Amino acid sequence: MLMRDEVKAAAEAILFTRAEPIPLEELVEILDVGLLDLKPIMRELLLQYNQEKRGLQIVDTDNGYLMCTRPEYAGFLAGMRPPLRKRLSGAALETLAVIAYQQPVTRAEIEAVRGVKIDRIITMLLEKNLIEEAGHKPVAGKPLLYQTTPEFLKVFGLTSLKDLPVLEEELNV
Amino acid sequence: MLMRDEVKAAAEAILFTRAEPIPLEELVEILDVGLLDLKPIMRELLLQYNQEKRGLQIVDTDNGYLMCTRPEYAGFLAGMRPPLRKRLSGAALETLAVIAYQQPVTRAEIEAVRGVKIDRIITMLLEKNLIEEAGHKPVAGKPLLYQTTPEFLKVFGLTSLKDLPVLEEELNV
Amino acid sequence: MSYVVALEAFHGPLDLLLYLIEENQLDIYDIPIARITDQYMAYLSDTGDWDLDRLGDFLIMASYLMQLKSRMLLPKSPLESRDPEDIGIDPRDELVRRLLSYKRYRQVANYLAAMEKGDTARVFYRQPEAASRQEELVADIKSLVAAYKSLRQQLKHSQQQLDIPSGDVDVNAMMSQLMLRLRQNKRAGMDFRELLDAASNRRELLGYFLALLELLRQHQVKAVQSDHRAEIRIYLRAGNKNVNA
Repeated sequence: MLMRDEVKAAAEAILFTRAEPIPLEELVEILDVGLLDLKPIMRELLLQYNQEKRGLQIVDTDNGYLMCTRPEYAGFLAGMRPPLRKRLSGAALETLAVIAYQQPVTRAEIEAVRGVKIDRIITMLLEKNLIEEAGHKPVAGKPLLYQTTPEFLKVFGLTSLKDLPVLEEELNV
Repeated sequence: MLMRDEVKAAAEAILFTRAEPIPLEELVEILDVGLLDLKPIMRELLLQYNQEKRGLQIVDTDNGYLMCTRPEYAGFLAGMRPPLRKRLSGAALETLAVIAYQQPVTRAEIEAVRGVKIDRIITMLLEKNLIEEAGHKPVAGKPLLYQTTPEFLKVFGLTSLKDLPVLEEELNV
Repeated sequence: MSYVVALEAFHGPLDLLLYLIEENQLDIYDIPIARITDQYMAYLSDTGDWDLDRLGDFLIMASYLMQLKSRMLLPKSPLESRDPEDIGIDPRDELVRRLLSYKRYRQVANYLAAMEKGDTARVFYRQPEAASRQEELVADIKSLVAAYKSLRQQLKHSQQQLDIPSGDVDVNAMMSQLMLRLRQNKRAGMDFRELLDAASNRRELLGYFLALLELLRQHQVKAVQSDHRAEIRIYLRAGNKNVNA
């Protein structure tokens, strides 16, 4: 059985290593502690990270805890990224935008908005792990549904889908 | 110009983002502060990390500062690494061992130690980015030299080559 | 030998030799070459068909061992002293050195394996953010939102223009409409293009075209083109019984 401080330290190590949000339930499993024991420890760790003036933070996202840098220091970090940076094409960005705001959404629904076939773009977005399959829509033909991934949040610097800006006007077309 | 606390926070964010050791000189450049100003700030950051009982540490390696987990928590982290990585064969590990201790080293020198041809293993290790070419040995035939990569340190949980255990006995037969 | 381990299990000839030495609890500094050579050869002859590349490495060691064995059998030259300081001339020295060196690295390999698995205390680096460091995706939320907004705008416009008609297109009604328009300017007739402009969607377009073909077939109208690049003009046919109706 781990001491309270050890649990906190181990949780910190786990959050550091993992570049994606990690659900509380998974932490419970890895650390082999009770959920009720872990919750206050995590609260303490979060406070510790988020009170002080430091370069890192721990965010409690929909998908779990995520250790990441504070936005204030983005400027320094952008400069040291590896040189081979790829931008998404306009077509890919549009497709991703539709998926982000309308998820889960079928290929046909995206094509209806964009007015073009998007087979290749869907494949590319799946390969880049920006979107993933999200089951089948219960309509004729049972088309596949797509949704964005945690990787999508990471690439766009969001901590959760709630961070997506609310559109000025929800269009009622 | 950044405040002292901001420099420290930014350095922390940089160490976090960079999954490899980062030299002091590079930090100086990214943060745009003087070397003499940065040194005590880094010392403070290291103290802060390394005094407290926590899951992370900052190590001052030959190649620069490295933020990594504390060895005590290896048990929790071993299980949650990406499953994609295939375990290295015994033959591959032996080859890596020779390269790690004798680098830079030629293929023939490794073959002499292991007593087997290693063409395929060298190719595989190069592909996995565990070793890299390190110029040519200035002898007849100018054979290629090989050395380990930062990825090698990462995979085996070493902060620098100095972490490799000292070989039991230096042989004088 | 009590049991045999397949040759494939060994990483190379030195691995096999070390195994034989350990199995027989031999002193690595005083290897009975004749015995070890025989055992080594037995392993090789037990081996079925496998990778010739690898077998080659084992055969090289076999010939080395045979040579060593024959050298051991030769009587010592009288010049050789029995002084223990001179053990450096033992023909086995080279083999011992290689075995010990290899053994060290085999131990390191085991250490590395344990480190990789996380069985020993080790540090962990942070996982790289992107799947591959070589190709990092950069994007910002502003461009994503902008893309979505402009799409919605486009959609709004295009939906206004391309409202899909609910009912079927009535070709008969279109024939009547066409006749009406042609009667209104019977001398001048009308351009084929004007006809197309009247359509507000593809189905209507098709309807007008079918209506025109039908009217042509019924000889109610005629289509005239002065040359192949000129506009096609459509006129009411003279003598059409409805002309002056």
